[in-house]
Amino acid sequence: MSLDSNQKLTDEQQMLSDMVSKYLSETYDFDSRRKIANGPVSVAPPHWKQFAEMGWLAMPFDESDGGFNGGPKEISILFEAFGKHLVLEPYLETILLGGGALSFGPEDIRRQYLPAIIAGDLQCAFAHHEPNHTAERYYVGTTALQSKDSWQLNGVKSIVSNAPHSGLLVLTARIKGRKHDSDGIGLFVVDKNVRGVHCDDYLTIDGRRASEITLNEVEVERGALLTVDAGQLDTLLDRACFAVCAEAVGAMSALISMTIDYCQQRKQFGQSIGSFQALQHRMVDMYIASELSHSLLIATTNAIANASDDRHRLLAALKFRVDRSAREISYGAIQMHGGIAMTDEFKVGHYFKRLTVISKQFGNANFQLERYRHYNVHNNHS
Amino acid sequence: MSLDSNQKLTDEQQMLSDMVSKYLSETYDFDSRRKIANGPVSVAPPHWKQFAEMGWLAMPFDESDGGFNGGPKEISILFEAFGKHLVLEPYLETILLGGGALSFGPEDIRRQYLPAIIAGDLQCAFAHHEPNHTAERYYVGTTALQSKDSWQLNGVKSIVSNAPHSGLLVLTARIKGRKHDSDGIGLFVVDKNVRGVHCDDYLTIDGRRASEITLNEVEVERGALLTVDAGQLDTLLDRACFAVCAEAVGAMSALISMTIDYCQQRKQFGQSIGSFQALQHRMVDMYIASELSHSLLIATTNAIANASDDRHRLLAALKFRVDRSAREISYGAIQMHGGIAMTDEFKVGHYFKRLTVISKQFGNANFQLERYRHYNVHNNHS
Amino acid sequence: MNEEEIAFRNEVRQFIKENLTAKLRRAGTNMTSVFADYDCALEWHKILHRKGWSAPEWPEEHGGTGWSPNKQYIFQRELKLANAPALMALGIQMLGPILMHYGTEQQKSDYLPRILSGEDIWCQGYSEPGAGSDLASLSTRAERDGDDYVVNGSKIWTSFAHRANKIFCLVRTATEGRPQAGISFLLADMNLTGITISEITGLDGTVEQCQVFFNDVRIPSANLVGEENEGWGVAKYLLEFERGGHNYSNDHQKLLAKVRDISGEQFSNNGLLYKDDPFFVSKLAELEIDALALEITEQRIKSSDNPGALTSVAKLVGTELGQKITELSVDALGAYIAPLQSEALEIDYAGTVIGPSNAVTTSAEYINMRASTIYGGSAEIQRNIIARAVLGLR
Amino acid sequence: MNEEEIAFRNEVRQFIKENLTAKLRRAGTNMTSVFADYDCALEWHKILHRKGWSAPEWPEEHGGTGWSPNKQYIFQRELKLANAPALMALGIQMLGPILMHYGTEQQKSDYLPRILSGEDIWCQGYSEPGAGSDLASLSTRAERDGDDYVVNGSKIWTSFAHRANKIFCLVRTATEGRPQAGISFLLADMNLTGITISEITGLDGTVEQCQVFFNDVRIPSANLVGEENEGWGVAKYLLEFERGGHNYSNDHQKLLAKVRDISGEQFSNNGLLYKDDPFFVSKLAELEIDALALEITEQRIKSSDNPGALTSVAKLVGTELGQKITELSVDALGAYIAPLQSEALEIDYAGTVIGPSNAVTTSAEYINMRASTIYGGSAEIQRNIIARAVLGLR
Repeated sequence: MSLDSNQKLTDEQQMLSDMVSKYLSETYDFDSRRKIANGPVSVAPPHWKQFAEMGWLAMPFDESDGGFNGGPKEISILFEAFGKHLVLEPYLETILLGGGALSFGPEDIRRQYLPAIIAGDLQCAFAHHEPNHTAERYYVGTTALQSKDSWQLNGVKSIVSNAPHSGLLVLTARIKGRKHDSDGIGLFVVDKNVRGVHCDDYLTIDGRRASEITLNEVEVERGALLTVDAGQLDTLLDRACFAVCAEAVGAMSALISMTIDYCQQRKQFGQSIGSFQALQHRMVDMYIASELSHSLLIATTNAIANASDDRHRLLAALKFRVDRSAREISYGAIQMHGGIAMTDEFKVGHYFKRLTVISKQFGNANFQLERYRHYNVHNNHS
Repeated sequence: MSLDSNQKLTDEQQMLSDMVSKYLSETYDFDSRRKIANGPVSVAPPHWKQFAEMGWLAMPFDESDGGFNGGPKEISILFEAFGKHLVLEPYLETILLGGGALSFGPEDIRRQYLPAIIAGDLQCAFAHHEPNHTAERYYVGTTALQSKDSWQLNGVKSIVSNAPHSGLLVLTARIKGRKHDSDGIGLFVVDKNVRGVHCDDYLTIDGRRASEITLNEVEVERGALLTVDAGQLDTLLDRACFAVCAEAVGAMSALISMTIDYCQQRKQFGQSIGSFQALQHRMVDMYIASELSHSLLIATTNAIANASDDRHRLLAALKFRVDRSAREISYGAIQMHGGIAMTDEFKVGHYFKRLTVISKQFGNANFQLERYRHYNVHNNHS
Repeated sequence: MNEEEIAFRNEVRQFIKENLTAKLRRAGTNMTSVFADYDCALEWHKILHRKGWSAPEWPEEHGGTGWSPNKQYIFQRELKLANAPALMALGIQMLGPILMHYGTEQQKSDYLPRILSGEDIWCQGYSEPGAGSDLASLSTRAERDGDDYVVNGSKIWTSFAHRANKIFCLVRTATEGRPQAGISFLLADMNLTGITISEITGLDGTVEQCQVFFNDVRIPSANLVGEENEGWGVAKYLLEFERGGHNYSNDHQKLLAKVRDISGEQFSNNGLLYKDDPFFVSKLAELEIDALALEITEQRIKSSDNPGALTSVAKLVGTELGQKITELSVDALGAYIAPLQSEALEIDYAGTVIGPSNAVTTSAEYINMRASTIYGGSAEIQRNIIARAVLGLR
Repeated sequence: MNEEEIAFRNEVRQFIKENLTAKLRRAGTNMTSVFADYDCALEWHKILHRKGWSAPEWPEEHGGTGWSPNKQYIFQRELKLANAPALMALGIQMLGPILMHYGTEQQKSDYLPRILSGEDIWCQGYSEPGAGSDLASLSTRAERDGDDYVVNGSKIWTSFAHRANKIFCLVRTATEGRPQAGISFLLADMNLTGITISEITGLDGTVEQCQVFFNDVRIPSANLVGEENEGWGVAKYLLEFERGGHNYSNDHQKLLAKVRDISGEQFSNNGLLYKDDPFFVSKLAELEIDALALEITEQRIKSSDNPGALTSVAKLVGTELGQKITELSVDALGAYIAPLQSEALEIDYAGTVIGPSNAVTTSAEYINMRASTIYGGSAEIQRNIIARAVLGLR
């Protein structure tokens, strides 16, 4: 494994990085973010159109679909910055998951939806989890029954992030097999306003909006089936997993900076609390936890970019380590800030809440450990 | 669970405690101990006869066998003191395991051996573990085949502590059933010098002596079978488990005291290293780990004394916690002492080695966790 | 438990059965911090008071019960396991013992009966903005003016100041000498002119904490507890009670029961219910063993003549273990950590709940539990105390 | 790895195949600390030297190889995985770079070739009794007398002083000012009159460390490296190399391979081989993931222009992770931790081994690994350094 040649950014990547940093630093201060998060359920995050104008929404799409063909490095640049600023805009749901799934569809579907998505006019949600089964990757009890010109969808989807703002749902429904099987899962695109779709909307602890969705005899056309390829579903989920890891790395690095700053400024017993050895050593351990995650992020980015065989194993290792690091860093940051970190008006606790949500998304720690072992054995034999 | 009435020692217990303390403080300093430990394999620990004269060896036996009918409190008084002073004498092997097993035997056997054991003239070893299977409680592949007047024993026993000094072996051999079954295990008493017993003797890291033992067509009389009651085997192993927990609690408390003393005396960078906050907090965590183990020891002692239904669950919890606490406390004590703790001539490292051996004896941490769960479910249902 | 204690436990159970209404039980069930719904806490306080059980640990002469430590422990555990709402604790557990020790006869007769009955609910004006664990650095001034103290300054992390009718607070009456000197302990009505309150929304979206501002507030000098400038001693006495009063093992039992509930409904990544997942049940058993060890330690404290050392240990282990248990419950809860269900926690909520049936509190509980190692002497302060007072390190 | 690197790896493998004898391989396999059997280490040193590979990281002008950092990494890993014995490191990794930077031309030409060839084996006189991590408090005195320094005092934790023929040491040449001032860096023959050695038996029963006594030892002033009284700067430069030179991830791979071996022979309490026990394999995977993260971090260090910060991180994580891996290997080893098998670790041992076949080193390895967070800047010192130098905390 060699990193040297891959750590440098291309000129385009450097420009993207600078632009994202600049925009978010200027517009996305914590108080503005808090106003967005504390708004009513139905109010969507307001920076979406600017994201579109700056070209960010086109980033991961193929040039043939109007995109910029961005790879994992571009995704990680965007998401690390989103993590640093706790960005609420639904890039994950609309672009990576919804848009990503639509990219698997036939050309007429892509033509129909992708331009509106890239322009920031259409938002998506990805409905996959089902009640009590959020830790399994392939559990799908929702059924898709084929009749001559259509599919009928029945089932319940849980914790569908961004659904309240979405016009489109991309959802998983089982075409064949048993509920836990990896094969036989179809990805469908469904207009949220079609008959039989019922949504209960709510706020989430990380300042987003989500829905519980019931599908009751929902009829969609045959073309609504985007793919039934388990490999494509994996690609979609892996990319989302990778993106939230990058987001977490950004959030952790922000938490560490603000904790160090706070401890240097805050005085107790006549000295800055950053001079207490026990706190210093805890900050060091937080820094180490962050650097280890960061290392895995770099290697995973390169492995995905190079389509290396090792990418699955690295991604599993990354997500596992992010979970561990996020706990350690969040807990330490809150403890060292003290009471203020437990208030809604101070930013530290919001990083903690976002990181907590991320650690349960796209495979919890046990899932990743199992997956790491699977691909590790595979690698050792090859 | 109520402790008040059980924490006080009786007059006799107080006397025992004072006597043990006084004897060991006066005679069992670390340098004397080191001379015993570093001697050749065949040299037995020299304090055994004094232990006998002070009546300690008679403690756990029934009055009818010439003992004092001592219960778990007496055992814990002795073993906490043994732990504090890193006593090498084979009380566990000879009295609790060997003598305890013989107590299950018929009267003629008890008459034959127990007086010599109590007088300190005969030592025992308990041969139970078999190669590669030291973590299982009931794994016995050694076979006992009955012919008309005798048993023939065949098999291999591993890490038989104190065997080099023992005239008698008490060993487990399977009379019926499969290798992992709890039922069908016989406890046999075997003269070590009988034909077919082969011993390879060696030193152990905790200053003791042990053997690998091969049993090749060893013939013993019918009366050599002490019991085939799985409950009695459990009693034996549980008592030994309890005793090493008490020993570990004594050793941990000694480690903490010496670490605190050392940190107060030792100066670096112009101040005592005990004034560094990171070390202080680590010592606090060591102290807490020790107190939690101590609490479980008190409750387990009472539960065994009262034959409470909860005693098995408590013993499993105790041994599990002792394992965790012993690691934390040993590692901390070595780290804070620095290089000197890594030398043979300084005592700290020897506590670490003894605690390491204890944590693998009579059920490792995973075994105890499983056992805790078994009895916990049982308790919750009752 | 001896026979008398079993009979006593049955009496407590019978009382709970007859008096703890479904609504009050719900208030207990829905607790996501050390505080229950305020109105329900008051209602339950009055029910207990009618039975003479609102302050069992007080001496009998002041309206306590004279129960043995074991009985008090049984009582607290039965209440907790029955999901009774917690009472507002500051009057009973903190101010009461202080007044008994330092108060004038007038103060005792004025305040103790009203604490016992629940007529007065006290809040604590203690921490100040920017002071954190360094309590002695407080700067709220009280200047003597005739028979009054005139108080100016601000207190923060004052729990339920927006609902309480009384406040006890530490104020600076002199500036010479060490920071600990020159502090006095005062009592005040919350409706005095010049007291204003600013509510603080917590990370879970609810209000439990406040900042309290004092602007030329006149407090009668008769409301001084103990001697002027000797409030630090009073405060330290109070801290002892804050740390020693609580049995964390009761909380842990309740939290562990919730983990078991969730683990019976939620599925792990391997397709098994968490309760059948070997990893999960092992982790749970590890925490149960620590909870058991702490429970025994708390009993050692009760039966000890000199529990000081172990009291700080219990607070430290109790809070850190509570955090680990809620962390495990969130591991089983999985993605259901996300829904913000503040409304579903209200006493009169009748709608549906998202996620496992007994987990509506879990998300907020996990978040709020992070505060337990911060307030009432942070984990760092506890370790400093143990290092100094128990291990003798300097 | 690019094609050139693959070809290079194959060349290294071929060389190892042809030159690493069974006996030398055994010396590597039987290592239970950072040191291999001394005679085997020397033999292997000379074999590498003949190939020009005894100090690959040195500049080519001094006999190094000019390899890229990647190639050096590949070389070290191949050696480690083939169980080559470690060389005595102090000359190559520490004194060599110091002489190149601070040494006179005479010193360079006197010593560097002999380090390279293995003719001189150096030990380090650095720590003193009672000083521990506080290196600057050293008190071994060197007084100028004509062309000599006369040295009196004692050094401790001097690895292999009983075998080495040379020592480099820090001595006090002045007592004014800060402790760091007044220290000088001297070179000496171990056979000088007045040098005596006391061997220190380690916890594992073997001798690797010594105490060295200086009694009126006359060291020529030409053996001073750098300026008089400026040895602290030399020492700090040395520390950089001590910390930065080592790739812990190579050690971890070797340790993890042993854990896997043991887990294929030993049975868990549930009757499964450890390698099939879900708890065990999960714990192993967690450690493998940390080892992987560290391996990548070490590569970031190699490819960074300013690796200072991450170097301390790598040392801290590397040593603490090594401890965790050996702890897990002992969990699988179970009761076989007990047999003391010192003889079985000797190179010419031909008897049987107790316990799993590839675990004869495990017990001693576990014990010795506790030292890794003590020497060369303890874990506490590393955290202090990172706090100050990286996080900017004061």
